[in-house]
Amino acid sequence: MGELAAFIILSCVTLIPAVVVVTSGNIVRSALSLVPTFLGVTGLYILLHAEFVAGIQILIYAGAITVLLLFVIMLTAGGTGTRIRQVNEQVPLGAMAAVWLGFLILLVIFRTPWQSAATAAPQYNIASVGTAFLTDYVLIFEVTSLVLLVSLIGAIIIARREE
Amino acid sequence: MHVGLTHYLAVSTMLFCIGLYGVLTRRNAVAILMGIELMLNASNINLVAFNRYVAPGAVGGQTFALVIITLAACEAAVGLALVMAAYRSLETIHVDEINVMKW
Amino acid sequence: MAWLTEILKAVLLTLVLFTYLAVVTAMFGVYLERKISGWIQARLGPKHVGPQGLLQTIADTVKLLQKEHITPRQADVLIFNAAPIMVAVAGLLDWVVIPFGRLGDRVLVVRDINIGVLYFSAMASLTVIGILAGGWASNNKYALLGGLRAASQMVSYEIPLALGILWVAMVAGTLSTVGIVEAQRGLWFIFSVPPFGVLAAVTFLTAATAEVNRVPFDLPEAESELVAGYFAEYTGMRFALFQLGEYAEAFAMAALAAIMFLGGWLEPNLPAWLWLTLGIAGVFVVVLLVVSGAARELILQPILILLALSTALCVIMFFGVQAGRSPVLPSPVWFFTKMFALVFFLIWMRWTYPRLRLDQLLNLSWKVLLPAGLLNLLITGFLITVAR
Amino acid sequence: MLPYAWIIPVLPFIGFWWIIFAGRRAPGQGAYVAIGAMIGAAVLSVAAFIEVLRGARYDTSLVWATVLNRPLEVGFQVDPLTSVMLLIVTVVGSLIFVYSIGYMQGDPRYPRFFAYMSLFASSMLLLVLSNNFLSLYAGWELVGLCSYLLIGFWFERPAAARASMKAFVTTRVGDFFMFLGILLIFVQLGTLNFDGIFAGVETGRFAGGLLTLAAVLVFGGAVGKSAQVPLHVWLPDAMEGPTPVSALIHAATMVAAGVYLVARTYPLFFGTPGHEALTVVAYIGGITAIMAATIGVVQDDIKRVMAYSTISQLGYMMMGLGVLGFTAGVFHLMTHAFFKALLFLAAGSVIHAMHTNDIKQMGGLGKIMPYTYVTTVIGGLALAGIPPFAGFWSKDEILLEAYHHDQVLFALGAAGAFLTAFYVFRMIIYTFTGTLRSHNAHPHESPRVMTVPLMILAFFSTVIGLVGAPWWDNPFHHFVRFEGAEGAAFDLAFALRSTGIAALGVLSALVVYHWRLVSAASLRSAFGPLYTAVVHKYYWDELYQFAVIRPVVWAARQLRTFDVYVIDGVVNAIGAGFVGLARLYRVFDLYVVDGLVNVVAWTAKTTGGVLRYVQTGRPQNYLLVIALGVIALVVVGVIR
Repeated sequence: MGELAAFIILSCVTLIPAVVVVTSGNIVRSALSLVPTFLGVTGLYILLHAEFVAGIQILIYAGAITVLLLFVIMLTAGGTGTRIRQVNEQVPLGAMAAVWLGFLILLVIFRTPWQSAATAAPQYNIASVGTAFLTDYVLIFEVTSLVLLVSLIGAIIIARREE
Repeated sequence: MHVGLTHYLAVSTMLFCIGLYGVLTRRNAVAILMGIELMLNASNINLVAFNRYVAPGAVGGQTFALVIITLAACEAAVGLALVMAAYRSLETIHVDEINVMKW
Repeated sequence: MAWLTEILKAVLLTLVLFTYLAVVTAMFGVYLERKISGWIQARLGPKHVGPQGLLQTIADTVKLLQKEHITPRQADVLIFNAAPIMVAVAGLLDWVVIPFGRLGDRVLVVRDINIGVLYFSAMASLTVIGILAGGWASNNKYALLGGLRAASQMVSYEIPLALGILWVAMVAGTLSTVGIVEAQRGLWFIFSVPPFGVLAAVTFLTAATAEVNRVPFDLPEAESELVAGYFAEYTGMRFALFQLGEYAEAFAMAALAAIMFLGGWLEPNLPAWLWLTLGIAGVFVVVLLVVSGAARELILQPILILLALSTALCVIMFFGVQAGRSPVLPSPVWFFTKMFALVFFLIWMRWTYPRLRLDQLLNLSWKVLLPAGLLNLLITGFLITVAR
Repeated sequence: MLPYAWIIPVLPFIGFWWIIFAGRRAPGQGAYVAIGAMIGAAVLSVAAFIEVLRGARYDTSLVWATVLNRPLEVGFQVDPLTSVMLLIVTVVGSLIFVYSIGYMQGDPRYPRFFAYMSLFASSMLLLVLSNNFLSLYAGWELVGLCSYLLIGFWFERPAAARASMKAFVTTRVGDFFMFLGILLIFVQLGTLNFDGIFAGVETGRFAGGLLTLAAVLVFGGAVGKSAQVPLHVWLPDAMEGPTPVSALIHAATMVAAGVYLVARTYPLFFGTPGHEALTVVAYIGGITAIMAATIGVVQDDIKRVMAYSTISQLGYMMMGLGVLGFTAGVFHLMTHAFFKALLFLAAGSVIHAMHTNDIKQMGGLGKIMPYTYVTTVIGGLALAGIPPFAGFWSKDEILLEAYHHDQVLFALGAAGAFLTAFYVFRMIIYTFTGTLRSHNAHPHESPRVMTVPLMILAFFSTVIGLVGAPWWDNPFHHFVRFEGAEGAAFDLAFALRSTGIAALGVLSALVVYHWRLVSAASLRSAFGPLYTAVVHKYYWDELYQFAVIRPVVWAARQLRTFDVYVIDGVVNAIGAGFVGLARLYRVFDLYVVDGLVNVVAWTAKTTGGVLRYVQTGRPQNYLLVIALGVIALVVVGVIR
């Protein structure tokens, strides 16, 4: 019961600001509306007992990416871009596509019989995640770190004002 | 009734579609990035939810969620760097005005 | 109805925390700040409102509460109003994982979640959003500059901060704050794996100081350059909320430092003779000061007071250890002692050092703290693995 | 070096192009180039002359084109006549070029002057060298062009412009006849090479009236060029050109080209039955000589005096040729070239000093410009025919030939000789003796660069006649000769008589104008009607005005009206018709052709517009398509 309430609240906290994000005419507002969305997602993770992912989610998304977005918005003209038209001409088509896709996927989801395993909430601890990273998924881990490095260097090279 | 897998899937679907809508309709490149972030979050919810309900024992889902978060960070960094570069050279970050390559 | 009790508990604890924050950290913190700055600058500081000006901050708060809320023209009102709340709430949420001590067998902590320190740094990183939003929404170039500075500074200093936390987590083998404290029963982490403990502590403290925008890293609110930076346009209670969030953040950092490196609420288990020697030395110095009449020197009074306090502490400890009871004092005392010592240290730094330039700031973060922290991690991890 | 004689005309030709393109940047603003080329040509000519003296001859041709499957040849030859002409042209030309440096000093078109002069020299040399009518005609027309350009050199003066046009048109009339003659010869003999023609004439393939006609037609060209009656009117006006031009072209060389032509084609005339063509030549010459002399007596313009004297001298040459005195004519041509050039240059020097042409305003210049005075007197004596100066030998010979051939012509010649001596000394006395009559003139001796050529020419005018003197067995006669037309032997008594005639002329001039024993006015009244006729140049210009120009203008007017109303009418009618057609076609064009084109374009446009959506450069469109595709896939999946 309480779980359901929390789930509903968190879903609203997630989805309503998300709508604001994609519809607001003020780019800064939509960027700031990302924060509650991410926090709501974090809450969902916590409901799913994935605390570590939740922490990382806040740290990376709310703490880093949002700040980065705001930063770029303010460094570019978007910082004052409240007057500019923010949507292009394919709004109706896009809306239709999104709605239909959502509808169909939901249809598929609800028609699919999920064999859901043990409902007993498992206790994940960070150690197991780390172990998984360094044993089963070590390759993925390494590749990801490599990608991270590459993107770091690339971002610096691209954004750097060449004299 | 208690919360099941489908609930999470539904939420993630909606989030995904919202993000898709944003990606399809926004002119501002940064806004498009936001939409992409939303979609990635939706996928993360899926992963973690599947991990929780389908394979409670393993942590593969969370692992992949973490990997995706990392990649999202990379994507944001590179994308925003590109946006900055484009803005510096074209004075705009609206993707429908960045059309130098069309003619 | 378990979830109902949960919610009630949450509300209650929030109230408690908030009052604690408002009264202790903000008000007392401001009072301390002004007093100590006064002493350092050979002034008296607040003196008239209440005994030794203790009620000064309350009076200020009342004044702030009465003040009008000015919203600049063409400011984004919603964001403008939301920003201080975000900052304050972030500062408030930091305290969720801070254990104050233990009574009997239960720890005085709001929640002991298994990702405590991670959660802490995540919450700390939330503050920057509020600051950036406020700086932008003020529609004021100084505020915007302050916000941008704050953003860059915080984003770049989160990494050394996280490195310091990681070091502790690695040594302790857990992320939960309670676990960390428990892991220091034998030896405080600042002394473990010498000298890397000290190095980690220094890294963490520096990063923390930068994270809470205090001197020498207070570029975002540099009064002389940006007339108070991102909250230049805020008045009244919103201004107070910013201050509150800032002080809460600062105190939380001090508290976390105390927990991670100084053993939190644990009391130092030193032999009695050492306590005695320390106490005698303290008494000797105090007597010397009084006899030499230097006590009348204004500048020496804080030192005198501190000496007296610590001497008293030592004496109490001596008798307690003699009496053979352990712990001698309730653990919160120790926690607050350590925390306020660190707070004093922060304030002391603030009124001692000049401000850095922005490039120096970023260089320090990326070229000194980051490599230092990484090496620290590597070597320490190697040593631990070898020792095992 | 005779095979290389073609270099002689080429040198001044190169000089011409060099000056035209380099302009004032050429050495000496073009003067040195022209003089260098000319002197080079002179040296080559001397060499050629010497070789010819040694008895060498040269003649070559190459096929230039084939007309009516008859080869049309061009080429050059070197024989005594040619070499003499080369010598005259190059030597006199060089001297005049040098003189021009001083005379044309400071002229705005200084380089162009030398360019034209070089072109003239080269074309004159081409004329002289050519061994056939074709290239000769080319050179002929080229010298005509140069004379036109140089007479109108100061085209700012309307008089000069008009004079140049007059000269060109008048000579063109003669050239027209000449061209007809050449065509006739070509049709008859199928060749234009002189040798071929002469052979044809000797073998009699070409004889009778047609031959006479051809000869007379060719002589028409000579009449035009050499200003013989009735086409002499252009030469006096040609004096509007710069004096060196008058000296070179209108005294020494070009006008002599007519005489040269007759001499060159002498067999043509000689072969005519009873030499009738030569008779025509002789009479034309005689009439020209006496008439020009009479006009010369009353002229006050110093250069016009010279011009008429030139005309009359040319008449003498023609007469000499006509009376079978081939050598005499050519001899007089040579001597005349020298002393007439001398006189012209002297006159130019006087004009240079006085800035006027009117001898009535001059006087007493003898003391001021002694070199000019002395040289002029020498030239005058040569012209008058006083031994031992050049003119005496040649003119005496002509008179002798005339005496032996036809008494009438001799009478004309004798009178002409008397008048020549009279008017030349009248001019000299007016110019150089007495006192200066003009008050606003400040005369001065001309610079060395002008006086030195004068002295050289004076020297030549003194001694050149001796090559035709009876001593040393009369070398010139053995050099330039024509079988069948050998000159009569020298006759001392006759020589004394002709000298007497000349001396009488000089004496009477002194009597009338120097000692003033008889006043000019009384003479005028004595010859009343004749005087008026003479003053009006026998009304030649008026005659042409009435007989040619007026009718031509009238005809032109009529033709213009015809043109305007008939031809233009027709043209406009045709134009209107076509405009109408075009209107019709325009409709077709507009609705059919353009229609098709537009249809094609429209199709391309619409298809392009449709296909454009396949590749808008916008990622979001692509993403939308992807999303729709996913939807489609999901639909398919759901349905199945």
